[in-house]
Amino acid sequence: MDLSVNLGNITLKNPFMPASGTFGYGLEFAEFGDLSQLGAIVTKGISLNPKKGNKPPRICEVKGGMINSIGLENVGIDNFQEKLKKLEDLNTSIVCNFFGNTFDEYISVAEKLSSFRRVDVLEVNISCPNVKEGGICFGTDERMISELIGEIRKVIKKPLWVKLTPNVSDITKIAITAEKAGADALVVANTYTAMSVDIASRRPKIKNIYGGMSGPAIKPLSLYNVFRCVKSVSIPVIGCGGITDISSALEFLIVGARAVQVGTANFINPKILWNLIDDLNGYLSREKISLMELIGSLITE
Amino acid sequence: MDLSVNLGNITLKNPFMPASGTFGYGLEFAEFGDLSQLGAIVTKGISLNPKKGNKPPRICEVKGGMINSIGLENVGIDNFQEKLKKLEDLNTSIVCNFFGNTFDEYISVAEKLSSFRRVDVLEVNISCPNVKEGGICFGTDERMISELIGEIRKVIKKPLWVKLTPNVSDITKIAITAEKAGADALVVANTYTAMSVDIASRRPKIKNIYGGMSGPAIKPLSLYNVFRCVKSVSIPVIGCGGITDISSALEFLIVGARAVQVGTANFINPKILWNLIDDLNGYLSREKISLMELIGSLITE
Amino acid sequence: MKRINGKIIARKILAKDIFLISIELEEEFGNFGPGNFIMLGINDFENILPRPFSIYHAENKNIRLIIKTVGSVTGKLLKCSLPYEVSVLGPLGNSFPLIKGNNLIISGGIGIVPLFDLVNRINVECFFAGFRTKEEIFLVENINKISKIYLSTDDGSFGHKGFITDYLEDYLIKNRDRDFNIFACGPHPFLKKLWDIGKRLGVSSIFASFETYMACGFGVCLGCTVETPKGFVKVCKDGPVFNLNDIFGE
Amino acid sequence: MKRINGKIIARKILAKDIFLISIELEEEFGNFGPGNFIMLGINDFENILPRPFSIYHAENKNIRLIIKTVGSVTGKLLKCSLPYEVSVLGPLGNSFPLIKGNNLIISGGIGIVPLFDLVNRINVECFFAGFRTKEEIFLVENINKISKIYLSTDDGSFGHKGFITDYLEDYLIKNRDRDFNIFACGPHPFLKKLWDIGKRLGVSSIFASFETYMACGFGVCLGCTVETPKGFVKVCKDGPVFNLNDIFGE
Ligand SMILES: Cc1cc2nc3c(=O)[nH]c(=O)nc-3n(C[C@H](O)[C@H](O)[C@H](O)COP(=O)(O)OP(=O)(O)OC[C@H]3O[C@@H](n4cnc5c(N)ncnc54)[C@H](O)[C@@H]3O)c2cc1C
Ligand SMILES: Cc1cc2nc3c(=O)[nH]c(=O)nc-3n(C[C@H](O)[C@H](O)[C@H](O)COP(=O)(O)OP(=O)(O)OC[C@H]3O[C@@H](n4cnc5c(N)ncnc54)[C@H](O)[C@@H]3O)c2cc1C
Ligand SMILES: Cc1cc2nc3c(=O)[nH]c(=O)nc-3n(C[C@H](O)[C@H](O)[C@H](O)COP(=O)(O)O)c2cc1C
Ligand SMILES: Cc1cc2nc3c(=O)[nH]c(=O)nc-3n(C[C@H](O)[C@H](O)[C@H](O)COP(=O)(O)O)c2cc1C
Ligand code: FES
Ligand code: FES
Repeated sequence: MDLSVNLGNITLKNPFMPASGTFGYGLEFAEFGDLSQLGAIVTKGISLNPKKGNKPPRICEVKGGMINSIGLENVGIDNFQEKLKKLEDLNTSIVCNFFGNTFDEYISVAEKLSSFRRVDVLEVNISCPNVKEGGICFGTDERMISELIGEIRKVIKKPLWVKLTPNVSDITKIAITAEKAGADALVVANTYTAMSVDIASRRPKIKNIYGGMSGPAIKPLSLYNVFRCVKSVSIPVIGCGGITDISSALEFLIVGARAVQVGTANFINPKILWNLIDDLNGYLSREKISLMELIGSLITE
Repeated sequence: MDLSVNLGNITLKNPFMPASGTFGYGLEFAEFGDLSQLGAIVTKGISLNPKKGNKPPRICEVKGGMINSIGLENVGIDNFQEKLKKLEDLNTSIVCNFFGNTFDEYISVAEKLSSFRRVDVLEVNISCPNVKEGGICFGTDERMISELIGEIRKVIKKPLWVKLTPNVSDITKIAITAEKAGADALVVANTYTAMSVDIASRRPKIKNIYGGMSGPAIKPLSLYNVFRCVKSVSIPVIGCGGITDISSALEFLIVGARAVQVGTANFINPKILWNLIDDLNGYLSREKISLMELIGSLITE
Repeated sequence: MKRINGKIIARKILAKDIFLISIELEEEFGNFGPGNFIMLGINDFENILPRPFSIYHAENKNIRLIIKTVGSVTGKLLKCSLPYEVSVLGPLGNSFPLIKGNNLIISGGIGIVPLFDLVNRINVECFFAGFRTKEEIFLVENINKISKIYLSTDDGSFGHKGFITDYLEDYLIKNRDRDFNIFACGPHPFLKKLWDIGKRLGVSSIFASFETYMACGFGVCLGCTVETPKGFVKVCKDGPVFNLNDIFGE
Repeated sequence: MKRINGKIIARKILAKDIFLISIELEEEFGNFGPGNFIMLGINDFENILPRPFSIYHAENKNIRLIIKTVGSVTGKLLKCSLPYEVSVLGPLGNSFPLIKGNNLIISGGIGIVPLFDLVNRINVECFFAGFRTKEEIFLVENINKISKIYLSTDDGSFGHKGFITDYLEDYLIKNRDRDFNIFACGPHPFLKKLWDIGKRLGVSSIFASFETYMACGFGVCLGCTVETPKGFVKVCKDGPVFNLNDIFGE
């Protein structure tokens, strides 16, 4: 079965890749399967300087999902360059998720990242507060997105994916703004802001009080966001949120996602991405349909 | 144990009431317990004229929750007046949830409802599209909310609760706007827009394509919204979203909700509201703490 | 209508994907009519909503259901280790009218369950039971003891070959001079076909039990609505038994 | 590190809220060191994340864990009907160093589990095991056979009365002229107390196994971080065994 998918200016060997922050820098999963078989590898969000992240506890489980407030801990772009070397021989695309604390930092990271030969795609995480503009989240403000994506577009030549936050009134406005500003594809979506309280101690389970919720419980929310974005833009949309098995992945493809990212499910079953490739193959041959026919095949009449 | 809670201009005998649309017009639940024991009864959303609602299928289950697109089917205000008569002898507060398709309709329903002696509180559902203004949801637009709540406030004397939609970028802005316009309390929050696809038929499981998601899966999202609203306004906040047991109800009270509404859980266990009253009594006596001490007792230091 | 906790204490496979479960309740279930159903809840966070099932048998603190595995909850009921905790809400809905006359019953597949008890309560001239294939046949032996039964499978692997609606049609044609009441349950297209036959041959009343997805089962969620020419009806409260005329008629 | 499916085939109550489970795996588990742990996954949508547990025993296709019921998953493991499907990811983390010298072991409550295997692998002078009360004591008989053991309960219902850390302190004071390695596992305040004692009496090294909430167990989620004077460390990958000096030292 041909599982390859075209995402504008890049073609992946199949539609399955990890979601940033749930797959380390890639190599940690080499024990579970051949990394070269994946559609792509998406690395942990990188910033200019190493970032310590938030104080623990940083994670907690909720029914059907988890909340995390890692605080974007990462090794910084220089150490990242070292890690990239170990991915040299992999025969799959490498997508680098990145972010900045300020407008300028975003641009610097983008420039530097795009200069690394092994980086195939830049995925910009815009769910971060703009430290210079009163901490408003970049991803909720159309003007900031437009300027940010426009400027990044100017300094890089590689494919640019924009990862949207779902915590907005109308995600299609953000999607259209990102498309106009030069995004090559959209990743829909990041986590949902959430909270959980430990009854016994009467404290938030997360030190930072709140965090981002992910996992199967949020799937119907992200699926709707993907559905709406697919209808609003003409660039490819990559679905993300709560995928744990082939049937949830199929839902995203049917509503029109060209590829999907799997996050939290990597913790539940580190072999999940390889299982999904097998299961999609099985599904397509059983149903006698090609992947291209399946994508966007939702019947709404 | 004293379970009574003061919600500004009304005091309820305990903090537990159903969420609108999940308790019929009240009487349907009389077989499961004494309705007079509940903190309040909240009725199905009422509009000026009877409303047929959306085409079936209108509901589907998702993991940890359900999606509904009932389309606000209701008997209309005149038939509702008949139904109210049957609630005459109940010794509990009656909260009437209502909505309109236009600004003027909202005002007319509010006026009429407030003239019914048996109605104690008006709860306005602002998660509806404004038919006259291009279908934008009232609840996502600060100007519309300000005008709408301000005008309703003028025509009614009874307590006015505003039920917020969580599908916005910043719920505190909406909360503050509603408070300023004259809301006596806020209900946080309504359902989360969501979608589910039947893989076999490649159709949305709901005829209307999307609907509102409710149930335990969304609890961490609503809890965070309640937490933020409590911090932003000084009127009481009533928590709603995913409560299914005493521990989830306690989470809402601890973050500062003065009372809670229980929706989907009424379908899982129609006795849930009575169980919660018993369980809260048990909890407070075991922990030797009063309800007033418990509410808002979250430690974040 | 009561909500009673209980546990599944026994399970027996009856046919392919079809099994009987016996639930021990904490309280007496009480009386019910043929066609009444219950909402069965499992304490499972993945499937939070209870599911509607016809009452196959209920006596004192025991209730029995016959279930076909079609999805998530029915799959779990087939595989769970016993005893398995459940909740039962019921009896719900209306039931088949217990009327006199020339009564015929017709069922498609699992639709035989709500009709089974009817043979004990009204005079039945003949029971038409259709199945897809031999492996899926169940319950007919018990009916055989009480009523005349006419059996078909789509593939002819047992009984007569073909659709059971066709055999009913033959019967009606042969007995054109007589008037019949028909009691039915089966998939939606099956009921539609019945309605067409009944209309063509002038059958005075066809009562059929309908299936939809439900959340509450007792009229409060407005989720189980089906559209009829006369407007929306709630399957859980106005039904599940309807006169086909009220559903498909103009 | 491998991920292997398996099923719990036996369960035995050892003490109040404490039980042993025996898991039959589809593949061989392989070698492990004392202190290594596994992530145990249950196929339950309510609790999607696997949970960390020390390896009590593993041989061929069998692995045994000793579990204390404290919350949702541990509660389900206690009550589930067997066989019960699970997944095992491991062995994970580092392990206690197998060194020579005057080795003492000290455990608080369930903390005895990761230390148990150590008595088979290094020379142990004495095993100090503390419990809250008589009903919660387990495993000590097995240790008794191999090593000298010193037992206390907080309420004196069995063994010596008081905190086990105090008895260890007495022992260290009595043997002030000798140098010890201490191996420990217990709740956070217990480990803090040990660190204070060790510092006061100049113990050269205390190795302790730590507990935190984990999502992945192998270093990719960055969720299991704890703060130390030298920065954040990942309990799953840098630990779970740390030299207390690296956690509490300046
Ligand atoms: C009054 C009544 C009596 C019944 N009596 C019996 C009986 O005696 N025995 C029996 O076996 N069954 C009976 N049923 C049917 C039974 O309720 C269903 O088979 C059961 O609810 C299926 O549950 P499940 O979790 O296994 O399936 P699910 O997993 O919930 O669903 C099965 C399939 O339907 C799809 N689906 C789910 N929701 C929707 C929706 N809203 N719209 C469209 N498609 C959807 C799913 O995607 C899936 O493919 C009765 C139903 C009614 C209404
Ligand atoms: C390396 C290692 C080895 C271990 N070995 C063993 C062993 O051999 N035997 C054993 O019994 N246990 C062992 N544990 C502990 C075990 O992992 C926990 O007891 C288990 O994960 C609890 O799961 P649960 O679902 O039952 O509890 P949960 O229901 O998840 O939680 C229990 C309590 O903790 C609270 N809580 C949950 N998340 C957080 C958070 N992020 N911050 C603060 N509070 C929170 C909950 O509110 C609840 O009150 C080990 C832990 C580690 C890290
Ligand atoms: C522990 C953890 C860390 C994450 N880190 C990042 C990150 O660095 N950058 C980013 O864009 N998204 C990050 N995410 C979000 C995921 O990439 C993904 O968008 C989200 O988890 C929803 O998908 P899921 O439901 O499949 O997990 C993180 C998620 C988790 C659970
Ligand atoms: C079937 C159904 C019908 C509903 N109808 C209404 C309604 O008429 N008006 C309203 O304000 N909210 C309505 N809601 C939303 C609930 O009142 C509640 O806000 C939501 O379900 C979240 O709470 P829960 O998770 O406890 O169900 C409805 C919800 C459901 C499930
Ligand atoms: S199932 Fe709720 S109204 Fe019929
Ligand atoms: S548990 Fe994921 S990094 Fe340690």
